[in-house]
Amino acid sequence: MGFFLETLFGGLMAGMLYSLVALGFVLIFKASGVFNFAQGAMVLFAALAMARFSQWIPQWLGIESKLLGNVLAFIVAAGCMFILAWLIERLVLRHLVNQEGVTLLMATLGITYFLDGLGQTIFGSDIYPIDVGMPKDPVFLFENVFEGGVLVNQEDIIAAVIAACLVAALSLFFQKTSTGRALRAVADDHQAAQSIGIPLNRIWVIVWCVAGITALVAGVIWGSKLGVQFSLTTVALRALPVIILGGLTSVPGAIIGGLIIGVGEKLSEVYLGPMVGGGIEIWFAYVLALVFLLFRPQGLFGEKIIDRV
Amino acid sequence: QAKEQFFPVLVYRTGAYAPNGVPWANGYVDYLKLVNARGGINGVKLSFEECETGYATDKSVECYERLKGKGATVFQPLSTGATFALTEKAPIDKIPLITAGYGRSESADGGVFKWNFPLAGTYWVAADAIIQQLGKKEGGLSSLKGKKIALVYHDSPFGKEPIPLLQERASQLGFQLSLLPVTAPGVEQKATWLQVRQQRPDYVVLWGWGVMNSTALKEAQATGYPREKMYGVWWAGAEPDVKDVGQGAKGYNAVTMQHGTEKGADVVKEILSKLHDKGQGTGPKEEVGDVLYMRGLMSAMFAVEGVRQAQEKYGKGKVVTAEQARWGYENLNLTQAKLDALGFKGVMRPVSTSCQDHMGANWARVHTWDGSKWQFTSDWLQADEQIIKPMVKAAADKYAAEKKLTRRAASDCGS
Amino acid sequence: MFYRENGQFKTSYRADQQIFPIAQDRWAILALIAFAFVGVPMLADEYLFRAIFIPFLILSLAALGVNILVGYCGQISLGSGAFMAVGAYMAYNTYIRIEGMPLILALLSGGFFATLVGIFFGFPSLRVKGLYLAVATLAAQFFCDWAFLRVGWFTNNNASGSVSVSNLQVLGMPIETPLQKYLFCLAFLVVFALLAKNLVRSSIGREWMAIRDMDVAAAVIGIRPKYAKLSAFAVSSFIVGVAGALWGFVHLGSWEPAAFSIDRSFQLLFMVIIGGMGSIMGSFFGAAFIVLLPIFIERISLLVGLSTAAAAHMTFMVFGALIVWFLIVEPHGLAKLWSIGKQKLRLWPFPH
Amino acid sequence: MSQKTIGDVILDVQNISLRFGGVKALTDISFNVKEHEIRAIIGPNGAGKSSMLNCINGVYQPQEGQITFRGQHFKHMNSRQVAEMGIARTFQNLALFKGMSVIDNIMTGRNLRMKSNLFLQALRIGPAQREEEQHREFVEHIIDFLEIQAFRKTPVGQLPYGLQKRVDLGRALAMEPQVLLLDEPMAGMNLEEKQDMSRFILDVNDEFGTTIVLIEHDMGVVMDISDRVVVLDYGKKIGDGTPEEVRTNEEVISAYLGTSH
Amino acid sequence: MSTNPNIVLNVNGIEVIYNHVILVLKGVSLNVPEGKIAAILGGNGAGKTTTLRAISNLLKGERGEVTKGSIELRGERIENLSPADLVNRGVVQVMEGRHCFAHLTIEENLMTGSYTRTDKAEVARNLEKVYNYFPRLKTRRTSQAAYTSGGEQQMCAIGRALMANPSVVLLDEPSMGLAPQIVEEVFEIVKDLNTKEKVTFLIAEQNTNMALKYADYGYIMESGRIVMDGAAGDLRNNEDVKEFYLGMGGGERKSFKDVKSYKRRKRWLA
Ligand SMILES: Nc1ncnc2c1ncn2[C@@H]1O[C@H](COP(=O)(O)OP(=O)(O)OP(=O)(O)O)[C@@H](O)[C@H]1O
Ligand SMILES: Nc1ncnc2c1ncn2[C@@H]1O[C@H](COP(=O)(O)OP(=O)(O)OP(=O)(O)O)[C@@H](O)[C@H]1O
Ligand SMILES: CC(C)C[C@H](N)C(=O)O
Ligand SMILES: [Mg+2]
Ligand SMILES: [Mg+2]
Repeated sequence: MGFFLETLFGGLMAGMLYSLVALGFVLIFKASGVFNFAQGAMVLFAALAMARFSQWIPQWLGIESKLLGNVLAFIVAAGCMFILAWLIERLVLRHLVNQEGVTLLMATLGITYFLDGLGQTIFGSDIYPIDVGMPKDPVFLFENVFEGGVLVNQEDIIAAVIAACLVAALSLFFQKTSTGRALRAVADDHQAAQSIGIPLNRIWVIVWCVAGITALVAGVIWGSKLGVQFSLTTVALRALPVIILGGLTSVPGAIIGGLIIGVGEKLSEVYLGPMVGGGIEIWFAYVLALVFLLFRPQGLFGEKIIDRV
Repeated sequence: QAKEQFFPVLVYRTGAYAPNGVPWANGYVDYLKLVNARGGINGVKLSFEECETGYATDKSVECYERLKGKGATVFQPLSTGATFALTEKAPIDKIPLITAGYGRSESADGGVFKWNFPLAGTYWVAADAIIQQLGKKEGGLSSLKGKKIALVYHDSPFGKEPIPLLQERASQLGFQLSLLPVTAPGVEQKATWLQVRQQRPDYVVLWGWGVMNSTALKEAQATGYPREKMYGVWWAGAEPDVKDVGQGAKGYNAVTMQHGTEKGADVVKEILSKLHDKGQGTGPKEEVGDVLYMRGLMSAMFAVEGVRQAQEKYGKGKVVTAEQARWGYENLNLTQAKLDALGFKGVMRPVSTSCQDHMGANWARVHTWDGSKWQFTSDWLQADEQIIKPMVKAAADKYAAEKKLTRRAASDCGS
Repeated sequence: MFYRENGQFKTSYRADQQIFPIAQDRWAILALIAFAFVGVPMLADEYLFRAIFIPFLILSLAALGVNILVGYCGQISLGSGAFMAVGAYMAYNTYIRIEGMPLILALLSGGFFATLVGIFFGFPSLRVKGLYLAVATLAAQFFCDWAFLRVGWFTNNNASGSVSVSNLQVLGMPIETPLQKYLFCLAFLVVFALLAKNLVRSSIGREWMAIRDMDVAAAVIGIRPKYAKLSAFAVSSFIVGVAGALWGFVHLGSWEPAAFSIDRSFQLLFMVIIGGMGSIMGSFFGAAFIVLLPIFIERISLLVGLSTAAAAHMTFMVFGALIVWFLIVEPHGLAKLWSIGKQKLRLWPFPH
Repeated sequence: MSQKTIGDVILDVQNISLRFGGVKALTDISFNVKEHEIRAIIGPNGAGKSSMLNCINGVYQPQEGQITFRGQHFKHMNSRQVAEMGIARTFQNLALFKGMSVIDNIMTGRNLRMKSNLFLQALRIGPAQREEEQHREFVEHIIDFLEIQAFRKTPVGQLPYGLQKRVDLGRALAMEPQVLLLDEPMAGMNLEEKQDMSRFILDVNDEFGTTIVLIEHDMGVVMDISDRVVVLDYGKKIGDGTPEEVRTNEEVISAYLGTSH
Repeated sequence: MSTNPNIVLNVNGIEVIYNHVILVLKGVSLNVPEGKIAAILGGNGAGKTTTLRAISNLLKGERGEVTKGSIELRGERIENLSPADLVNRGVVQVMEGRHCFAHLTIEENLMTGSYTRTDKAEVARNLEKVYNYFPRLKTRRTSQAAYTSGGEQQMCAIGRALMANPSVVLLDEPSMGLAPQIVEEVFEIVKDLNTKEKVTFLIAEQNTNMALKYADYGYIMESGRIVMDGAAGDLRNNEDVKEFYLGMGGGERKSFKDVKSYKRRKRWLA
């Protein structure tokens, strides 16, 4: 029982971490109809910027305080993401107004390659630490109830709290502001949105910038967990079943999806895995998402897919 | 034709495995440079060219084809996947492959794998060395009986390679082996470590590469599994695997391919003075002598010494062909004296190959991360030939049967 | 001035329904095929064959298959890698388990099993659409990756989970040298391209496209979505499976599941998009773009004296930028760009 | 004008009700269509006209009621069945296959009649080739009929709106239907084009004896060419009869026609 | 016309090419005076929509570009402004084929129309106004636009444009798919806005009858060229226009049933 709880909890926490990456996808998809293949590359790029600047800035400025160094690095990295968003709008999106989803998807693939090259050129391709003082050692709960207690990870809890805050803020943004409504309009129909005066250019810079900052947050958390290096881009693959299960257009869906996938895959690996030789969690996540989709083809919270004649 | 002996260098300096690929490549290239600085192989200068594979098999094949055309002496793909693919091509092209410390374990059998040279150790050697070390810890191999050992491995041919040996050992010694695969690249291991926590194995053997290693250590820390009880393969025992974990990895052990971090070795000093001090070195000076750097260095040394050996037969001071070089690798005889002269004193033990034995050595040591550097913590360990030899032979025979190959005749060995 | 269809009057519908209704095109294509069979072997060296042409041909074939599913039928698939793997592993098993199995039959049987798997994973497409469908095909991808590593039978119980084949021959002729391999793959590609082209311009092809463009309307005119989608999955995975078998047998010789990983699936999808969805020709353009261009850029970067790592990074950046640039020039892919080019040529020298 | 003979009831809609959540799109609608007639459905926007066609077509499944076609009763229809029985349809919002050329779009209308299997098609030998040619010939007639020869090979997405409507009609005609459902075929056309379109419809009706169900907002057209008219308002039927009867029906005037008509 | 000093919109000899190869407008010139209603008439494919798109700068998304000529708004060249800039200058287009935001509700659709307006009270007033014009929309305010009928979507598209408080409206086929009553209402609304709020209109319309009844000036377009223009009243009395656009050639209106053969349209250009 203690172990079951532990697995459950571990799954929930892992799920929260996926959600963090998933959020970036959802944001861009919801607000512009673009499936952003570059999300993983953005997470890496942001994390690299953070990791490197937190090392460089104290060197350049001779700052002693780790906190200050980290804060400055975060600001500079956020700045990078903003510039990136701006450039992407200028050089890519603006020229692809009103094109189909796949075309835009492909463009983001181009961006992925570019970022991968650029990131490694500027920041190097070694493995770099991000140290924002996350506690690494485990704590044990209910030690008196279960033998060995239930292990939880403080780092995960912090990450989960941050993810939850982000989601709350973003949901409010989408539901309550007129910009949020405009973003959804853009996703539906670029041209019509333009025709009533929604400035696509500005909107896209905003969205990509917000997505960039989400990527940065995800990058910092994942980076402090794993170390910053190229493989960070693959966490995007882990986020895929999450967004699909939750619904491509739903911010809360990203969280719920994350939790379901996280719990599902951990339980399956731990309880079913040994029977078939293990290593099943990754495909199990997809199968799980698929099962949900068979009941709700648009994901749990996604907007209904409209086909009308 | 060529005046220079050409060495192709397949490297990965970008992508997911770059942190591990770069130091190896630096060591490899630095050694070739060093040989030139020393005057070449009996006066024959070396030339080399890198090709970026990104640790991808198809890129490796492309690089192989590209550099092959330039008169390659020997290839070292530094990837098990690429080794598999190139193993099929090398015999046709008549180019030897050195896979020092990786590749198919059965390719140690030169009777079947004429062109493969897993010099100085295969994965079965590594696995056996680890078991022996565990035995020592427990006070004798027989005390392993009833113990639980978990293998946390990269879910790929590389990771699966040690399983047959470990199973063999498990049935022989009576320990319980549990297999925990980690899907590549290995950034998500929570479930794996929850299982470790549940099973509470006495030891964890870590068979990873790249980000999987540091992630495993971090998860071990997060689930409170003692790092002292973890033993990695030699691709999981270098600086990039632990430095980012720092204190969290303290106590973690890894088997080594003989050498560890060798900042004090003669050859390292020589490289620093002859290359890096003159600004001709490859990569950062501080990393010279690191584990993977040394691995690259050693691999390059093998490549060069085989050619030197071949020159003995085919003409000193001449450029040898790949086919001739193969003979050199098959007849390597790196005695301790020779190694010391090359600057590898204290770094490794003799290696000598033969027609049957393409591995040439089966020694290993264990080193342990003390939070800031690797330190040897074991004596020399020798893999048990009694166990490995028959396994190699059986596996090689199976391969030959599948491929409808016949074992090389004794006469073939001389040539 | 020379590229005109004026004056070429079609006197029958058959004439108008030819693959290349314009005579110049027909000649150009015939010349190209002749060149591929005769000219290239005289000019190319081993490197070109083994590192460039053979992978290019096989991946073109795979892209062709993916194009049928994604480009023609509009079902986004990220499982092509898995279908390739099924093709390769099942061809391997038929090849080694059945004594005296002819090579070509073994390869086709790989395609056949890929078809079965393809249809199975195609079932969700009856309910799930668009990007959401990608999850079903991804499930196929990861499941197959896993199964080929885990189930010993597929690899003939090889401990490491990798398999290899050798001594290939067709009707007593060995497929050993690069040239033989090249011609072998080329023959496969030409035949499959022709068959595929026939399919897409027949009623079944129109059904696929109808489903892609507007499935409700398609249903109303009597097209059965189930049949159309599953047949697209079947045909597509057959071709992709054969390509996978060729990739394993002819190109690699020995492989592990990583040779058909998710990256391969993405790569194929991207070939189709950049080449041109719903265009047979586009599959070739796409494969050329994605296979050849990076190698080309890398070699140029090396030539200008960049270090290996810098050259690799530069390759990434230039390649990424080129993708974006081409999309901006023509969002519908290289094939469209090509046809617009031809249209301009037709108008030349009098614009409009 | 040839004297046309209106036959028996071919399509009978009985007590159809259709709801979407709270929205009652159709409430208890009954009407019938006789063989060879031109039957118009009119009504204000959102009255449920298109929904009615969608029910007949099997796109929507009404909660209540049944539809009888040639004596067969259906609780709800399945699109494929409907097509096989010979009911074709055009769409209000253009549901063409955008990526395909005009020819291919119209050829899809023939698909139901194409019999050769996948292998024959792949090889394109004998029967498959012949079949393709025969149907192509038929389609070329339709293309001539609709005067869109010049656009044969243009992707329909690039055609102006009015021509797309014609292609839509062409696709439906290619099915050689017994009953043709037209949803606002003349929206977005100018007078001259409407005259042409009316002519097409009358010709189809005359020459092939096709029964036509027509939704249209242009009262000139409806009153001139239809034999009988159903009027819907807010999902309810408020009138049914000859154009003359409908035109003078008070309820219809106030709900739909307005005073100036 | 050129004598009128208050030209809001001046299109001068524009040429438009789609996809780099398809030449659609071959030198179109027209101008719209302040506070008037101008109509562009013409058959399918004449280029009406293209002209409007060129003015409102929505061509780019269709891969079209203006290759020659100039477009001026109150004397300012606007070819390089973004559609959003134009909306800020008061120019709004109602696109052909509705283009409602499918996933947004009717009310949300309308509200996005006021994206450029900041005054909340004004927005609320506009919303009320639109609902007054189209009561049908009010009853459907909470349904997703995709699930409303064709006519409802058309009303929504028009209403959405009005939410921006425009001074120039480009209307592309406003009557399409609307019930006759509503068509009339729409034109009444146009007239209303025109007289009361001095909104200038440029309307592309197939319903020639209606258009000429409400417009001040008309352009007739054919194959990418303007072939005839004149005051609405003059056009109404022109014999060709009567015959081909109003269906009253030779006096009486002809029944649709009696059109014997397809018309061979008289081409103004050979
Ligand atoms: N996106 C496009 N790509 C290529 N050609 C186009 C495109 N849009 C329009 N055209 C072409 O431009 C010409 C004019 O089209 P336009 O839509 O302007 O006509 P229209 O007068 O608005 O017709 P309708 O009354 O049918 O709406 C047509 O021949 C059409 O084929
Ligand atoms: N799939 C659906 N989901 C929800 N509501 C729907 C759906 N389809 C139609 N409706 C509603 O049903 C009513 C009738 O719609 P329908 O399209 O049949 O009207 P119509 O008579 O064709 O009008 P128009 O002349 O404007 O095209 C409308 O209010 C519409 O919003
Ligand atoms: C460096 C390596 C050869 C180790 C690697 N994991 C492999 O076997 O592919
Ligand atoms: Mg309708
Ligand atoms: Mg138009």
